[in-house]
Amino acid sequence: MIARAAREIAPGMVVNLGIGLPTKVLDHLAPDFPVCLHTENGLTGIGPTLPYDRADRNLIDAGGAYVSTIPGSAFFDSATSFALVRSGRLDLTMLGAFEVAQNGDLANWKIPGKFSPGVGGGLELAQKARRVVVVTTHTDRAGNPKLLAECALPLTAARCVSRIFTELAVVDVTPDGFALREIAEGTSVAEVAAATGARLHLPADEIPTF
Amino acid sequence: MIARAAREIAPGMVVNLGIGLPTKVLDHLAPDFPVCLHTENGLTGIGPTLPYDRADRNLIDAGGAYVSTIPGSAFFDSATSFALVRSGRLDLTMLGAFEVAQNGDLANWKIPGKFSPGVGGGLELAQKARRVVVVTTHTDRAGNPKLLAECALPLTAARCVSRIFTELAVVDVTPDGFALREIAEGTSVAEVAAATGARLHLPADEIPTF
Amino acid sequence: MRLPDKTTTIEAAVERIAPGATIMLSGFGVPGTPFQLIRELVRQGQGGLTLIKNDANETGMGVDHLLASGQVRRLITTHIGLNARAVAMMNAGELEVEFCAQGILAERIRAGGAGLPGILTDIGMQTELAEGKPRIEIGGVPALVETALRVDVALIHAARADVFGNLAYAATARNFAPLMAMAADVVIAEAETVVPLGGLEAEQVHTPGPFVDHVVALEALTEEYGIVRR
Amino acid sequence: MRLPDKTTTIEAAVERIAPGATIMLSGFGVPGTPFQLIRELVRQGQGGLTLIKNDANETGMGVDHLLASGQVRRLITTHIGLNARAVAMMNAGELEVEFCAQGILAERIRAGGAGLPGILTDIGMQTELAEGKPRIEIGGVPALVETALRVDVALIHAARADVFGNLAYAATARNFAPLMAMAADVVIAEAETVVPLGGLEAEQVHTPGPFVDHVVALEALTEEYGIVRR
Repeated sequence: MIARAAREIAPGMVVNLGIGLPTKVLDHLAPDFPVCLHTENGLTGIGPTLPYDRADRNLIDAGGAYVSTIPGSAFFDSATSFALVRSGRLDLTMLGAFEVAQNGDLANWKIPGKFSPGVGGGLELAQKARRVVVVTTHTDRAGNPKLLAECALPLTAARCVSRIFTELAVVDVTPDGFALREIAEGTSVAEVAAATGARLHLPADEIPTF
Repeated sequence: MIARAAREIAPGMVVNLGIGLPTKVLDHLAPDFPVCLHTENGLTGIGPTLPYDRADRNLIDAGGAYVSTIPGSAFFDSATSFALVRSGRLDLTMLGAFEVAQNGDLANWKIPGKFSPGVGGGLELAQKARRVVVVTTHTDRAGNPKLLAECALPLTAARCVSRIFTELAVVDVTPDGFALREIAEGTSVAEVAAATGARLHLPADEIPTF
Repeated sequence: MRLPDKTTTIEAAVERIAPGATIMLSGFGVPGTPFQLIRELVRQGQGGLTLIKNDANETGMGVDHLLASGQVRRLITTHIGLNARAVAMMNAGELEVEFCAQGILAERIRAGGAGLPGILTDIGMQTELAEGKPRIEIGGVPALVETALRVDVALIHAARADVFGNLAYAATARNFAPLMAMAADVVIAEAETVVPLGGLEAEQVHTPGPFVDHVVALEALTEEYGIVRR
Repeated sequence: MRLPDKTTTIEAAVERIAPGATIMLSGFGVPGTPFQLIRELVRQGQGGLTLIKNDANETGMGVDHLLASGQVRRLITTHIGLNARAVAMMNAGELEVEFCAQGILAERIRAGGAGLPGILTDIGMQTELAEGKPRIEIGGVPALVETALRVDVALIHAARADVFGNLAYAATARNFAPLMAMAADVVIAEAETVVPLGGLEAEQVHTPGPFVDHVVALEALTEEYGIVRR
């Protein structure tokens, strides 16, 4: 799933990888792939993650990982960082999710009564990146679907998600709802449909695998 | 008048000197006087004006004069420059004037039908500096008073001027209107009053000269 | 002309903070957090504080000391997920927490620093964070009105300062510092290195000196400033 | 990961400008004005333009060439007092001019660059510049609503650029450049020196590369960039 999600990044893009699963996409980008990674705490041109003994105490990403710079990196303040996001200079963001609705609504910041550590920068990433894709497990730990007819949890942003990468499938959000685009090798359409909490449109042709 | 106006600057102040007469105040500050001069095109810590053959083509003040830096100068963009002005970090500005009213209204940017080159940065200086003083001739070229009961010209800012320095006098704007504070050596109170277009309150004691 | 010297001791600087003050603190996680100024504020003990900071640091670090000592009444922040005490105090009603989208927090602070009364934005309009906030139309499109944030005191960590208060930040330790350093009536900067006038190049200053009131030189960095192993 | 190269020729960059485009131009007087980009725009001849620039330069320089060639329909600016042609064209009704307080022009541009629809301010509220502008109350205090400015193209002069579009400005040539370089759909930077990736230090970048679309290396500076004797 992570390797497949990494192929979503086109050459030349400016990309923000959210905390959690999306961060792992970094490991699947070739060293000379032309891309600019952005972290909302104030850096464009993120380089490889460093081990503790080589880390710079002043150089982290938004998830707190010790990262590095590459030739052409730039540092800036938090206002400039989100100016970049809100003004349309962020081509793509990959985010985690608690729930995604078939209209593209995303919930990924709060579970009332259980988990409400705050919203961080995710709200603006979700609402303003030119393209928002979700990288998530297809179901939660209890086995409940995360792809739903509508979100029950408080929204992060409405109608923002274009595509979802899970361990089972690649699913697009279309005007008609969820559409299955690709399926993981060894997975059946029935399994994906069963793990999805809303109607899943199937392609007319054979479904590619990843 | 210029030398007297220069004494208005207290040690440690951040000061903006407007284009024209106020700029000349610079020449009356001692080399080691502790003051930070600001120019709205993006510099704090203005140093001496330079002759053309020693000028830096990229280093001007808002009036277009070739200036220099001093140890501790900083450059910044136009938004930051006016953030400094609007957020109360500018202790004092000295501005020119077409008209000043006895309530402190200032008109110094437009003469309808004759002169309307634009407002520049003067409007924010007048409205937001902690203290606004005017350095001007007491009358215009035709001999008409510039200190008036009320302004006829379009305002730059209302009720902003605290004090006026002219070649004849130092006049304060008080809740009761203009008050004569000091008088130029060799000038009579009657001359000042005659050149002033509004009631001029006189001090009870002897009037100091400058 | 010469520029005045604003260096002082950490004790004298932090004594400018009154009980009940509103305070901004720079930093995103460890980088940029003014740990020494926070320690001194804990030592002096001013209570009833309202803090504005991106996060609540981690348990046992930075802002957490102020929470543990009971000096904080209210926190305006974006995310406190790494501080279990902050979450527990919030859930127990012992700490009032206002969450704000990170970039909107940055803009509200910047507006306070720019002498603007608020900002207009469409961020979070479709979420519960917009509840109760006024809306206007601009060019026929709805926008939220969010108030500017301006406080009594900003506590700022800088990599380098000159004695006039020009500041420069290291790497991602910059984050909220240049914004907060504009948005307080009293700005106190602690700096890892304090240089004489002329020691910072005019083009490389991140916060111009006129915004800063007091400069405190850090003698040595405590372990809080270091690499955090998780 | 490596960062992409955005260098191009001045001809190809300026060809991105369509007739009738809205264009921001950096500069305050001579410092920061993109004279070569302006020259190429005069050569290519796109007309019906709306320009946003602090000033109109001086007669015979910079923006004045675009006024002389009749390419400009409208100008949003703060002050045109050094350009007699601009004043004459305005008075003759040949050029539509909108004046804006300088810091408010800066903030309106910044808002456009920050993805905000407008700003709230009390500047000019007591003057004729506020006429016709909407007012709201914020915290019981009246404020003007001023719309954000965002344009099709920004033409920026930088002292140094790397090939990815990170920009650094010299001295007071910075002025409006970092703001305008955020506020356009297409940002074209001319640079006195273009360096390879890594040639600008990450902490000393004034405009981060992601905001910039095209980088043009200036071969030599024309006399317009020099000291002006008056």
